[in-house]
Amino acid sequence: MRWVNLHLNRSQRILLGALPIALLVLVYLVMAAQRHADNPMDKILPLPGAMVRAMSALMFQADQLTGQMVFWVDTLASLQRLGLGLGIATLTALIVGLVLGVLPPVRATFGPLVTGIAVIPPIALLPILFIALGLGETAKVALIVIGIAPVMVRDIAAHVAALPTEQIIKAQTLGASSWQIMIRVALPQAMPRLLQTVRLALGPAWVFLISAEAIAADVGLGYRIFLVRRYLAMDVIIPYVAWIALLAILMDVALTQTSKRAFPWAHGASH
Amino acid sequence: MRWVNLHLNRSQRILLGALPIALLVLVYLVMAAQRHADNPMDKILPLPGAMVRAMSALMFQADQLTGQMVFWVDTLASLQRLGLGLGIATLTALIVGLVLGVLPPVRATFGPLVTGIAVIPPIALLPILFIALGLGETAKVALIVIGIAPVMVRDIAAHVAALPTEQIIKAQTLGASSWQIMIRVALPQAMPRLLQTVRLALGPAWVFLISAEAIAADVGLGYRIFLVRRYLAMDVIIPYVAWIALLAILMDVALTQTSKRAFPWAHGASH
Amino acid sequence: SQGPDPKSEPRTEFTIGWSIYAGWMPWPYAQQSGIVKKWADKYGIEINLVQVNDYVESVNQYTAGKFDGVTVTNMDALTIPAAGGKDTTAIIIGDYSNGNDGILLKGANSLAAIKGRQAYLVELSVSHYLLARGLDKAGLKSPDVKTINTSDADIVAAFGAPDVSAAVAWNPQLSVMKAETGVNLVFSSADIPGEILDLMVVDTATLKANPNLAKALVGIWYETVALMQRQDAEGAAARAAMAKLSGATPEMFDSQLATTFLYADPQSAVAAATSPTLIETMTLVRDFSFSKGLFKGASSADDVGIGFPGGKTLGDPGRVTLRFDDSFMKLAADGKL
Amino acid sequence: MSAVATSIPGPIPGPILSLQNVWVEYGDKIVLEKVDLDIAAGSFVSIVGPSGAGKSSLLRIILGQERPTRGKIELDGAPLAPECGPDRGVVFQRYSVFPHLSALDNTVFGLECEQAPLSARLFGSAKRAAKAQATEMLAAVGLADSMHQFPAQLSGGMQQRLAIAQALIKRPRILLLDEPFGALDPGIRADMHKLILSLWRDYQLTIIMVTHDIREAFTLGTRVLALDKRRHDPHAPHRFGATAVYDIALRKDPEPEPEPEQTSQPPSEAPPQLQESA
Amino acid sequence: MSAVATSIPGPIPGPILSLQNVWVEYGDKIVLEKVDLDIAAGSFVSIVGPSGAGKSSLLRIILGQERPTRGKIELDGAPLAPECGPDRGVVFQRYSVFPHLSALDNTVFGLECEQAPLSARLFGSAKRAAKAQATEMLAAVGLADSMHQFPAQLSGGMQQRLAIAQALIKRPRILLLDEPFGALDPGIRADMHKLILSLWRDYQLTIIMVTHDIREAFTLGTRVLALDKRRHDPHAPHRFGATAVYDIALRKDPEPEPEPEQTSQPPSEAPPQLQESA
Ligand SMILES: Nc1ncnc2c1ncn2[C@@H]1O[C@H](COP(=O)(O)OP(=O)(O)OP(=O)(O)O)[C@@H](O)[C@H]1O
Ligand SMILES: Nc1ncnc2c1ncn2[C@@H]1O[C@H](COP(=O)(O)OP(=O)(O)OP(=O)(O)O)[C@@H](O)[C@H]1O
Ligand SMILES: [Mg+2]
Ligand SMILES: [Mg+2]
Repeated sequence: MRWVNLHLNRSQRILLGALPIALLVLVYLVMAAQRHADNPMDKILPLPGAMVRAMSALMFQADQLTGQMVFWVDTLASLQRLGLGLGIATLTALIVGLVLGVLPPVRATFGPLVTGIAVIPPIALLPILFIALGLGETAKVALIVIGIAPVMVRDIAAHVAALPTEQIIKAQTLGASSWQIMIRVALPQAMPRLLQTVRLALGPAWVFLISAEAIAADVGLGYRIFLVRRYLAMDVIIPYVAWIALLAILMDVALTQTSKRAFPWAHGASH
Repeated sequence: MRWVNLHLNRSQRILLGALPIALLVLVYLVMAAQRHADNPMDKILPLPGAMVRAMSALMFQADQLTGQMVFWVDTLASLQRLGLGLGIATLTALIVGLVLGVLPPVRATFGPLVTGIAVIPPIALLPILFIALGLGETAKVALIVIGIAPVMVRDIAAHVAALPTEQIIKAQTLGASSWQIMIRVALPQAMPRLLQTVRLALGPAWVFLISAEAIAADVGLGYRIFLVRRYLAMDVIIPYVAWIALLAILMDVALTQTSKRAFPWAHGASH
Repeated sequence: SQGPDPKSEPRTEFTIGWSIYAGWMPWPYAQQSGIVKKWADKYGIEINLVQVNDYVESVNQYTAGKFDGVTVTNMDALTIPAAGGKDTTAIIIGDYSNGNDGILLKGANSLAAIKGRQAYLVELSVSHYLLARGLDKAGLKSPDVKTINTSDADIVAAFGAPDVSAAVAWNPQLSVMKAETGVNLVFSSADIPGEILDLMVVDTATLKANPNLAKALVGIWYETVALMQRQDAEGAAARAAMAKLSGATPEMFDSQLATTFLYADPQSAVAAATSPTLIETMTLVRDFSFSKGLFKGASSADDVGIGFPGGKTLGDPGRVTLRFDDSFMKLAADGKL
Repeated sequence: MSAVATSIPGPIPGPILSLQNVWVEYGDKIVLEKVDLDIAAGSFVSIVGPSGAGKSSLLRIILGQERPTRGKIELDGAPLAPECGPDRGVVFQRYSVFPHLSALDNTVFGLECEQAPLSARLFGSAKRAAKAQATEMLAAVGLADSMHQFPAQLSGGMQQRLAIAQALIKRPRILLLDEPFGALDPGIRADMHKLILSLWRDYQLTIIMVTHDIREAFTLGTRVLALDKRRHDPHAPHRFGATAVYDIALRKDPEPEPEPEQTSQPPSEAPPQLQESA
Repeated sequence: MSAVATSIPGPIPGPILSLQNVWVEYGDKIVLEKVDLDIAAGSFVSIVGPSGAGKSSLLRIILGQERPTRGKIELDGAPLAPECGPDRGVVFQRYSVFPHLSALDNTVFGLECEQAPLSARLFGSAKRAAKAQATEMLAAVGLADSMHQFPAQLSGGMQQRLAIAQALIKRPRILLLDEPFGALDPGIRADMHKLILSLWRDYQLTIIMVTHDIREAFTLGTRVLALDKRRHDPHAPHRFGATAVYDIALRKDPEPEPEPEQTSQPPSEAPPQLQESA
């Protein structure tokens, strides 16, 4: 059977998907063990035991000063920022992307601006961001939004602009105005793409969140990572990163499922 | 006439596109003038004169020790890294994305891994990255690649997987093997999307380049920005960022044009 | 990368990491002006100086074994490599911060006013240490101030934000922040002289196997420092070049040097290394570090041992991982290089 | 524009649509050459012609989707706006319906746009009324059982019928049909013929229909137009375009038409397709 | 598999394709119900039936694109692999060609895949030969003038003809055609009939063709199959599927077939479509 036709069932997929990840973990363990054989104090590739110890302290023991369980407080703070940032970026992408994609004059006017914003690395202009937004939560959320929204806007705009001309023509013959085309033809068809775009933006969103928390923060997963980087505490960094990856993958799966449920027409096999 | 039908000609588009950017520049100038009226020594929003002075020193005066013009050396170094990073990422996206998109078993095996890599923020693992790859050019290029390639791979894979089933079936009835479907059906149709993906990745690529140069470099646009940031030399930072934006926009335009020239079938109005 | 300990074998090629700081700028200048090559040739070795823009990363890379030596402060030498089990020897005490680190407040003139404010600083760094010492001297306790970890690259811009009113920073950032209107320097390292030391450290095993590396480094250092101390055109040119390398103007660089106490001649450096105040300083530093949890998994501050010239130790003598070695500076003082 | 508003009793005099010296070119390929055409209000024009002659292109320019390279098009005596509106309905050759709407929603869409300019959605009784109307139309095209399915779940012919229902429910003044019944079996096709004729009569529609079925063209049309090339250069086939080589008016129910008039072409030069199939 | 290799002189005895108790369901909708069918090698089977009956679904399962929900399909006596290969060619109902290849490249594609397993591209004389063959095929479907255009630049009928050329050049043992000539004018359609019949005879192809043109079904086919529902529940229309209600064998040129046999259905119950158009 040709490989293109080899469609696997759920359990086969899970099994196969776990394989390379398990392999990677194994490679890590071997390398870590090797390094510890050379230098029992090695900090760079900590052994699982060290990670468990370090993490259980952060997860289950309250901090003396604040009385909080550091790990959960960090997670909550970061998820809040990420959620806000992703939410605002998604809404922006949908609205701006739709308008840019459907209306050529608006696209002509703001397309170049959006491109410009998309390619300007926001971390290079932090000083201006700070005087405009201060150093609080706003600035962190804004950094995420500025970091990911332009790419998302451009993606949605391109997707909407690529809708078959026939559909736009057809809608007009059915009496639809530009506005009606936007909300009834373009918007629903942009939704599955929007979810896909959010999925692709998850990685960058975490990057910007962590960057924002590295700049100035007193709580958050990124804060902790950059703080303990000072003494190369990889036994904290690696579990934190794994946790971030897990959270992100859960979001990814949730987005995929949502898309399949909510927009069956976009996923059904066509023929 | 409905706005959906208002297709503008080239010069109208350029005019309209320049408008908001000119407005933004104006707003900047007004705010800078205001701040300087309050505090003539203000460093955060420098006036154009100061920027021209600072930049001309970097652009036209050779460094005494090295005999190089800093600005151009920075540009060259950064472009080299960016080019390498983008090139490797693009190639990876094409090959891996194609294989993942066309062959379900491979997708099942490596899809989760790619998702995992895509959502892990590479800047959180910088110590490991630099330890594994050293502090030379490799690590910087690798950061760009790790930063952008997974998103690109996923985008291409999704695009290829969404090719109409009929095409894959048709190719098989014409005797194509999985391999032949990959190179003759999926590859050429992935190319326009690839260029679009590269366009969208330009912004993140610059972010990762600058992050890499901020940490370990002695030349480069990002290095310079982070070097002079210690002195809040916005008169250097803003022109540098503007220069980055200009370079990125030129690349963006070049990619769009390339796509239109090389893949007319993907851009021609269908009916 | 760490094979069966190549560090204990004699080698001819070495990599030293450095990062931008007023007291460390002689290193890249020495490289550019050929002083490094001159001394390396003399000892038949090769020395690559590698700039790392991010200070912490330079120390991390040293800890990870990518560098044979690195420029570092006494506190970070203790908390990063030494606490991580990497046996490290400080062969040069280059200077101490004599005002290069400071606490800044907006709209207040005394350190006591910091109470209840949020202080922006690089946590767990010498800034944090300086703040702790300042609070101590002002009779305040650490919960009186809430610290916000701020990256050193962004602290200048952060301090420009309206809602930020207290910060701890080092130069060159400090001088830029101080220049803003309404900003006061309320405490600085000049108030705790000799406690924040800037060092050149190398891997102890590498040092044992390759004493020539240390000799060359010490030779380079004192020749370059002597050059930059000269009050003539050549000295000015050297300082101007260093200024440029650090991204500053000559004036700014000179003002940074003014708050740096350089142990310009090896004699004074040896004296500093052998003085009992070094042990006192290191006691303060290690107690602070331990209290902040920087000695991972250690049950007491004594778990990380520190060795001093003349065989004196602080903490567990069986677990000495940070050593102050004055022998090479002495060679320079005696003109035996 | 509401369909009801245009249902003036009795035909409107004078040509509703007039093409004068219209040319359509793609690059250096001439597709339509010097097309002159007056279409009377209330007429049912069948267009036949070989594949690739430019029938769909002609519909596209009448629809306003594309502009002719040269020439003038007038609608009700005024130059045609280069955009399409609810006065002209269309069924494309390659059946295109909205993939994200169920068959019912696809059909209701036109009513919603008309009645709810802002939300483009109806509620309450208006919604029920619109749904009832759409359901009726879907039943008329034989899709009563598949109302709630998405287009991807419909067969080719069912999608085609959905596109017809979608266009008919608006009762546009001018209806452009590009091989609307091509994918339908003879039984359903006959039902469709009845449906379209009754709508045409009841609402005084003007219909322009492309078809490959000559019998259909003559049964339904009040006028049959054959598009083909007049001249042909075997070395540069793209240098000559098609035009109306035959134009036959037929007597039909709704209004008596003038005697069949023919273009200048003598019958012996009729395109072989016409002869073969008529 | 090469077309030349399969051109064994004389028909292959026994059914080339055999469907036994085949059901096709989408969710709880039954489309095909208990289809039993033996198709002899070298036969030309026309399938007719109302829109939505399941004709395309039947072709899809024979093609291997989809699996039947129940039942067995055998090809040459062996269970059909659930994937399609070069032994079965297809022209889809909704003409699908590769949008990124010119008409010529679309046609050459099948030859390239066969002759260059690794690069899927031909060079030198092999390329010239393949191009010549493709050009000939394109000329046969009347696309000689449009060889270098992309599908998006072709009219609907031209794309359809391109799809036909693409499938025919491979001379597959079994050729599945889903309304292949629906978008063509009568003249070109007649040419296509001649072309397909000559290929069918010369290469002993087995052809299964869905059509809505009853005359076409009888002119071309050696056997006409009518798909429709036997039972109909007005309250749950999806609970019964279609099956072969008529199966008429015709005497034809290439090989004498047995007497026309009919299924158990009495003629009076024939679907109205059949009666109306035959
Ligand atoms: N994915 C699907 N989900 C649900 N129902 C489907 C799906 N695909 C096809 N159907 C249903 O199966 C039935 C048969 O479809 P098919 O395309 O085989 O019809 P057909 O005989 O080819 O009709 P036509 O002549 O109109 O092309 C239709 O009623 C259709 O609604
Ligand atoms: N975008 C385009 N670029 C170049 N040529 C085009 C383009 N669109 C259409 N054509 C050409 O215009 C001619 C007429 O096309 P059109 O679709 O109008 O034909 P048609 O009469 O509708 O044919 P059919 O009966 O096959 O649908 C064709 O020869 C086609 O190749
Ligand atoms: Mg057409
Ligand atoms: Mg069908």
